[in-house]
Amino acid sequence: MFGLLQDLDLEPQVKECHLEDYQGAEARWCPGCGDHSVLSAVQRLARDEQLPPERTVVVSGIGCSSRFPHYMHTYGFHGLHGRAFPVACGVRSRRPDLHMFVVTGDGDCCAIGTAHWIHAIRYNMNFTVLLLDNNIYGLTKMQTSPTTRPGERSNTHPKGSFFAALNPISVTLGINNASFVAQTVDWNPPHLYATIKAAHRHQGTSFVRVLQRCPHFTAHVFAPAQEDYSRMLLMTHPDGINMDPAVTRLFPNRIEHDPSNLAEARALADRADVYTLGLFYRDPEAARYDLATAQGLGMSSESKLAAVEKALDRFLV
Amino acid sequence: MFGLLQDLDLEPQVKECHLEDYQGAEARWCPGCGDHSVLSAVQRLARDEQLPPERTVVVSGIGCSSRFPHYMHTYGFHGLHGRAFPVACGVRSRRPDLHMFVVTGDGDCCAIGTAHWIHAIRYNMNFTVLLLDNNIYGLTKMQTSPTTRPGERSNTHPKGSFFAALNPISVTLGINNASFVAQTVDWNPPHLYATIKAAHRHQGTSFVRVLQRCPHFTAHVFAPAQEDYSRMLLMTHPDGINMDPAVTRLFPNRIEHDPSNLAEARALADRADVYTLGLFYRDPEAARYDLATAQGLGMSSESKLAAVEKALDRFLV
Amino acid sequence: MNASALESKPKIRGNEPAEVTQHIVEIVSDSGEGAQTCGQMFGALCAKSGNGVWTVEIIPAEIEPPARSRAGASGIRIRLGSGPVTNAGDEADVAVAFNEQVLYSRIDTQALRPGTIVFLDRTWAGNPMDSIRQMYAEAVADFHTRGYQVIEVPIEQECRKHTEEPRKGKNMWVLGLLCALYDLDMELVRDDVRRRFARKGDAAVLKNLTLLDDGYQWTLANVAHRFHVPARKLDKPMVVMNGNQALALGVMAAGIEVCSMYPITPATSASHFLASSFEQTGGIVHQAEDEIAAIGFAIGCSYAGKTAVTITSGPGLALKTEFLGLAVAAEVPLVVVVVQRGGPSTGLPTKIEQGDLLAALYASPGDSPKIVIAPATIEECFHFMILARNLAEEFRGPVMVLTDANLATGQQPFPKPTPKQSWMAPPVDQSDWEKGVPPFAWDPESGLSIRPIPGQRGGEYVLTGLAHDEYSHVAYESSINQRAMDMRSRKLAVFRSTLKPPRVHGDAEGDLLVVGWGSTLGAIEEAVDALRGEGLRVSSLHLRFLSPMEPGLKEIFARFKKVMTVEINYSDTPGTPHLTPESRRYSQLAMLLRAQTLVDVDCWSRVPGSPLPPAMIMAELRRRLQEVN
Amino acid sequence: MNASALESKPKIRGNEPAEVTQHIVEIVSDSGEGAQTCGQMFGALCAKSGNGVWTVEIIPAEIEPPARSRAGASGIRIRLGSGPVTNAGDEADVAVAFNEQVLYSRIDTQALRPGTIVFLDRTWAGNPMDSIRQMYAEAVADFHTRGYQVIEVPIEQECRKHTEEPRKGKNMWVLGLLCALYDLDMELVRDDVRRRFARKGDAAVLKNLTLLDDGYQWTLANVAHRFHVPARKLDKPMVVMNGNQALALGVMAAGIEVCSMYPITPATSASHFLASSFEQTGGIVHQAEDEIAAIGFAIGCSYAGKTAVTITSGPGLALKTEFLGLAVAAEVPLVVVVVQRGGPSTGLPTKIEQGDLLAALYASPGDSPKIVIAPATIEECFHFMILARNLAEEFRGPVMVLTDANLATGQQPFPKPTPKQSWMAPPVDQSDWEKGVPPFAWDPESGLSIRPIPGQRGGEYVLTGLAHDEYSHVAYESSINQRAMDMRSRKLAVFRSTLKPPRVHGDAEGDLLVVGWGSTLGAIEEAVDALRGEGLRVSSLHLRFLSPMEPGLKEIFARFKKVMTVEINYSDTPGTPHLTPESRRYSQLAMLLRAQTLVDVDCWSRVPGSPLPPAMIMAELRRRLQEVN
Ligand SMILES: Cc1ncc(C[n+]2csc(CCOP(=O)(O)OP(=O)(O)O)c2C)c(N)n1
Ligand SMILES: Cc1ncc(C[n+]2csc(CCOP(=O)(O)OP(=O)(O)O)c2C)c(N)n1
Ligand code: SF4
Ligand code: SF4
Ligand SMILES: [Mg+2]
Ligand SMILES: [Mg+2]
Repeated sequence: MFGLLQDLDLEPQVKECHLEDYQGAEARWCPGCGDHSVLSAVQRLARDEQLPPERTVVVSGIGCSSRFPHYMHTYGFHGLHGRAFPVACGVRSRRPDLHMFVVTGDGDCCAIGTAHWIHAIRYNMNFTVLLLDNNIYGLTKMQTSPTTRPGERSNTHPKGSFFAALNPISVTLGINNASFVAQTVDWNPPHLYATIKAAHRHQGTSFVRVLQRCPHFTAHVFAPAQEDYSRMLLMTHPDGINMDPAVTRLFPNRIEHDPSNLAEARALADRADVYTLGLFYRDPEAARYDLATAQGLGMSSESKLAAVEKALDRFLV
Repeated sequence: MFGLLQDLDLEPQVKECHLEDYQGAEARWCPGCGDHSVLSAVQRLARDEQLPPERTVVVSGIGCSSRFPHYMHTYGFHGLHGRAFPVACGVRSRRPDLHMFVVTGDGDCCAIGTAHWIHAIRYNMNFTVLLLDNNIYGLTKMQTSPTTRPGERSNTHPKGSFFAALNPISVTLGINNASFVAQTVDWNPPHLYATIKAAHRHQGTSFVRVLQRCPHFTAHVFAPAQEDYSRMLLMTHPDGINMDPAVTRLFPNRIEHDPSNLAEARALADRADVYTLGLFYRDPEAARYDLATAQGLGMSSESKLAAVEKALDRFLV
Repeated sequence: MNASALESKPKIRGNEPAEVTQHIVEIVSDSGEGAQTCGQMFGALCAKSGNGVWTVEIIPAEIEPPARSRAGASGIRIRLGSGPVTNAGDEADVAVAFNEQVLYSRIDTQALRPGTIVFLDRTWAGNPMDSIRQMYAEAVADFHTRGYQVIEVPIEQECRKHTEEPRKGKNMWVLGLLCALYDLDMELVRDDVRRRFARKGDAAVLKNLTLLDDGYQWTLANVAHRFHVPARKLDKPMVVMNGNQALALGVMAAGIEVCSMYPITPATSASHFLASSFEQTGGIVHQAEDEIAAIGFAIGCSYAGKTAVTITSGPGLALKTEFLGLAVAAEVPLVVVVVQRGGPSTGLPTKIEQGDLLAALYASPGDSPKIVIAPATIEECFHFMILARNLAEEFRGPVMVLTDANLATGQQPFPKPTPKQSWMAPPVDQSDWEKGVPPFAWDPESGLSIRPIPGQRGGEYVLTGLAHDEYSHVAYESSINQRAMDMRSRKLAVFRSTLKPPRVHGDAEGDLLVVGWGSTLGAIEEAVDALRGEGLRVSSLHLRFLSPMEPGLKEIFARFKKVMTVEINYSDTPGTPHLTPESRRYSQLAMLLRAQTLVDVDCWSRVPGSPLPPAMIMAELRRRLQEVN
Repeated sequence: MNASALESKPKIRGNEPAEVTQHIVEIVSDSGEGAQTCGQMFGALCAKSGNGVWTVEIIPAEIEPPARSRAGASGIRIRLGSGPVTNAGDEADVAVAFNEQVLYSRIDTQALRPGTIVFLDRTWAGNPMDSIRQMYAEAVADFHTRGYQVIEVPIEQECRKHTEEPRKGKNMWVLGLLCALYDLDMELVRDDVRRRFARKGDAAVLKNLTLLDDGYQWTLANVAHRFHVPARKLDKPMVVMNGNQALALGVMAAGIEVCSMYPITPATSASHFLASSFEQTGGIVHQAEDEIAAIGFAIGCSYAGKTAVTITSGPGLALKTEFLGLAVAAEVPLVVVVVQRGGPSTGLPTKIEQGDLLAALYASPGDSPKIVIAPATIEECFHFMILARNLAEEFRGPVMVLTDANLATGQQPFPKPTPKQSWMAPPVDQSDWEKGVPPFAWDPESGLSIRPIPGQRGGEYVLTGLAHDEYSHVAYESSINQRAMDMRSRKLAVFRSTLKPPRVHGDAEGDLLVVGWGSTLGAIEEAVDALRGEGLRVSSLHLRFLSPMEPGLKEIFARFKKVMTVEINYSDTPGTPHLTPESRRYSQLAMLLRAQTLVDVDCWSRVPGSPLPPAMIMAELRRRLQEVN
């Protein structure tokens, strides 16, 4: 199919893949960094779904979180700060056959990458976005990020951040054609896994914000929620994120939320008193740009040649 | 105040300004272009509010709409495509004394300018934003813009735009710290004027989307609403946009909407059946970054000098 | 002379046409009056009958400028020749103006000369408004004093006989006028009109034919002038198009599947063409949210195996700088087209300049060696796209193609290319990746390597913009950095070793060698030929490859007393205040040549926003030649 | 030799210290063990006692690298001298390592030599884990074979006597060790410790003093080595800081009120400093959403009358390209600092390179003449900021200041500057604008003009990036474009005419002239001086002004048989495959000098990601000198 060397393309993928088959270089994040748990969740998912490593691509920007692809044994693109989305869209545009993940940080996505984030949501091309949000610029050593809470100190705002924190969920819910918007935390592996799995299964752009601990710079930010689950609100629904009821019961605060209810999703996203986890919104009907960009794939070079001839003829004098 | 030559600064502004005093070069937009009516609305407002031309600055990007500053006889900054916001924020940061307008287009603001738009809304610095939205790239001759309706033909999408149109209002309403969000049309001068006036009076970033006719490229888009007022829905409220009741009565569809009600604002913004006009949302309490950036203005150079000395002393061996 | 006067005279049909080897015609009108269509048709017809042709459009700055305004002039220039025509030439021999004001805009840009035959719609003379009648009268008088041969023509009156909306008909009538003036085969013309208006219905066809014939007849009856530009028989089928269409077709012929762009003048029309034609070859146009996303998207495609093209102009190039650096560092094949316009900054968006050469070479921080090529003709715009994709994949990196507004909008006939399989991109390799071969298996001799493509089993690697070793692993050890940079730079040396020294136009030695690049080829060679005709010892040389440069320049330069470049970009003019020979800022190519050859390469460059006419170049070269001798 | 052995010997206090004119000490530990604080204090103390000092930090690539890992080495190098010390020098004379693995990272980067005295914490020898004990033992053996003088020291054991968390105490103990080794005045040291830990309470002070003294006493008792680096009396008060702190203080001293930035290594620390200190001079730091917004914000400030500064590094510079072009075209005063790091692309984010010179000059499409200057010392980082704001306003345009990671992180004492009123920005002029004076009243001789500032009555104008006339009106007439470009370029010629020819270090004539720019000054001059000491005829010249360049270069070059640049950026190495003299890609300054002077300027440049040590430069210069003779 689509201009790949036919014979080889059809060859079946025989051997079964184990966790090690998805493990790349040794992860060099700080001990206790939430990125570690996201990495293992994705590796487990890849194993469970038996994603062929050679047909799996992880695209990222620049940041601690964006080192992610190096630690996967798949194809990866560790690109420019803020620019993971355009690259991912380009990869996807002519490669419907690949499994794709985009890993980005709160600075990478919500500051320098804002325009691409907003428009990627519109394009709704098929890949899973993991926004690893530690409320800080980690790699550059602790500067305020758009999601930093007001009053939080950083090296660029030693007296505390001035701004209201940008809420990536509510912004995303304001964009037409958003098709999958969820939030989870790195410190509850089952929910993390279940969310990423649902995101991967969804056809279109799945936007997952992972609240991620940065023990090195922002340990105090998420520690309370980690220690006291009553600081989190779990959204439950048959069409939402489904996991082991035992885990669900760990969350004292739960709310039934139908992911097709946009107004309620927005209200829940705005809740400042708790971290709301689960699936805010899903629209399976949202138009997928990658279906349009795939047009013409596999056209034989003979017919292309003929078409060029015809196009040229239109200019004959 | 703030390091201006004192004596001259305090000199009172004597002469009264007339419309002509705000008119710059002859406007070179197409006949019937909606930009003309926005221009005269702003000029009238400047006259009515007696804004000193030398203390008024209009900042724009690039596009037909962004030619706006050239046609005002005030200070102006006709900058780069998509970059009006950062420049405006910079101007405002140390000049609380100026009256400021930002004029941008749907491509300028919602495509290449997206990141700056989103963050300018967060910063909530004091100026009025006029998004002249003609649903098309005008100056470059008819390419799809983010607000182009799906199916609309353009030179880059001859078969019609693929995407769901981005809704600048609903996106803006998803941003924390938004403080004034309104929508009006170029073809109803009273409402246009009333909206811009309310925006100018508001302290903070007033985001006004003006549905703007482009007779040259998209005449058919807004013509129906212009001819049939029932295609518009007027939001009314004492805290909203107030104008002559006679004009209000021109709109058969009206709805009472309290601009402090965010959830309802979002629902109204999503209405696809009508163009909703008026004030969606206002939050006078939203934090204003320009109050923070003004810190230290007017410090005497003597005390600065002393401070530099002290700072250097910290490094004495 | 006054046409009404003429009419009284006995009809003056059939007097012998004056034979000319080349002629320049301009048609100017308010925008929306179709002067351009008229001119395109006329140009195409001349090309069909075997003439060399160059047409270039005259575009107003505004979208819908006020009628009868200078800045509003919209039109076209057609230059005809017996031989090939390579540029728009000097002043016009004939001008047709739909009103007197638009003609002034041409006068302002020195497009006319004493003696130019001016056909002016005299309908304005009878306009109800005094002011207009007066403006018209004054203008006519002025034109006479300027020495133009003014022929007042009742264009609109005549058209009214056949249509209620003459604004839409005048251009056909004028086409008739031109056909008579240059005695074209009317049957050819009628066929063309029939073809063009067929889908608009018979009524439309008929109306336009009538207007055409009326203009033709009127001219035969009332105009003494008659010209003939001898043509040579066409041995092969010819196509006529502008440079943007040519490069868009080149993209298709190269088997490229994705054009990722953001609109910007004067590059956009190439994407417009692709947007409507690309699907015929299975390609897509992606209009991104900005130029950064546009190149990022293209790089994504290339990484995934489909080398993509991104097309832009100066301000867009500025925004692609960072991603270009990544493409160099991570060796991603990519084709980047820059249709140059007037700079710096927003500059002159619709006008020509050759000001982005240094930016193309040096914009990205750090060392980023890349291939930069520049077509010099519209035909080359087509072929260089095929070359570009090939080089991008062969040398595993970005290839920049520099054209400009002159090539983008100029039209020229050239032999129809015959597309080949070999031009097309090969299918994406999805075979298993050879065990043990790293993703950057640099050949130490050439720096070349083959890249794994997602889908290739065993080729899994992580592309990165960080300094990396051949496994694409982040370099913690510094020597790796030197090695990787050596490898990337070496690719240019290798490519250069495959290039031939450029051909010298004229004698291989002499007093003066003129070096150019890009769209100035035609004008420079025309000027050089003219001077050589006078026996002056001047030659020229035109570079297509700017990074790396074609070899042998130093030896070639050594055979001339003086070497200079002619470019459409900025350089300090010697003798201006505070300027010392050492502090002079040279034009962009001159600077590069000086650094590379250490030859004292001089330059003459200007930034008028328009092509440099041959005569102007001639005058300057003559001055320099005097200096030499 | 083995410390435990020593202990048995009779105490060896008070033996005469060996006098040395300069010495290099390195302290390496796992990150978080405070080696840097220790080194900073030691360096400051030496500076206080009148020694020349250069300290540079050793920073791991990761935020929290694993303990006892090579890539995780965190530390500092301190070079002491009797005279001024201008660079980090060659191999270390003394190294203190908190574990053997981190020392290997220094060995990997050739920081040690046979004979280097290595103080190694021997606590690991008693570690419960066999593997660790074994690694330690193997390493010690290896160190001996490498010829280091290994002294095993019970650092941690000793510290345990006084604290439960030796990780936090070792560095004070080691400070004591160094004080003994270099017989510093312990009273000075104790005062410093007291001052530093005062706010942590008496207990903390006491603990650290104890650790300090213990380290001091232990060393006197057990280490035979004793060094003395003679110092000269300080005639004026000295400050010690790194280049980023210096330029941040320069920003404050220049009266700049706004620093608009986006975080990027290695530039960010300058903004960190401003973020905490700027309000003392009424300034603000704006952290923008990206680099484009950062420069846009700065340009907005400048337009409104407050010339702002934006600080970045390579990838950020790439994004500022378009706005830089606008600042040039619309003549907006602006200070742009680029703290260079390894490129291209993301490259080597924490490492030094001088690779952005050409990007600074040529990144913006079209012709964009701007002033580019480069401080060569940490002291100049301070003063050039004052110069930069002045030039930006005087010449009405952007001024770029290029520093690099070496200056940014290196620390050096220099005489404390005495801030002056005249350094400060004047208050914003808000007086009425003179009637009839256009916003760009270019003086034809100089291209200079004064800009109206919002608030000035009668000065209303619209700034635009489109080609414009002196009224800032959009140019529809092309000749205007040439004029405006002339005016902007002329400003550089005028500025250049105010510059003096650069000073030649060494004789004004000779066999070889070495040209450099930026942070390489110290190393180059040290190498040159050493060679001159051997009687070789070599001199050097260092450029601070890169656009326009300082005058008189051609004459200066003419007095040397050979001219070459030494730079930390990429150039092709002669003799590598496929390379011809003509196709060689020169280092960035060399390329500019060749174009400007037509002198065959050679170059030697490398991209190791670290400063070029004097010895390495010496070796290369010696090679070139042989070629000459
Ligand atoms: C163009 C550009 N600007 C700035 C940087 C420096 N930089 C690298 S990562 C980063 C931010 C990282 O924060 P985030 O995206 O939240 O990722 P985290 O490290 O927190 O996971 C910045 C500013 C860069 N590499 N490129
Ligand atoms: C960096 C850059 N990219 C592209 C352009 C070309 N350009 C000029 S205006 C414009 C879009 C105009 O559309 P819009 O913002 O909607 O304004 P309108 O003309 O419709 O009022 C574009 C793409 C440019 N000037 N600069
Ligand atoms: S700094 Fe924070 S985000 Fe970065 S690796 Fe360490 S813990 Fe993780
Ligand atoms: S093209 Fe459209 S937007 Fe532009 S001036 Fe004309 S009518 Fe207005
Ligand atoms: Mg982060
Ligand atoms: Mg628009």
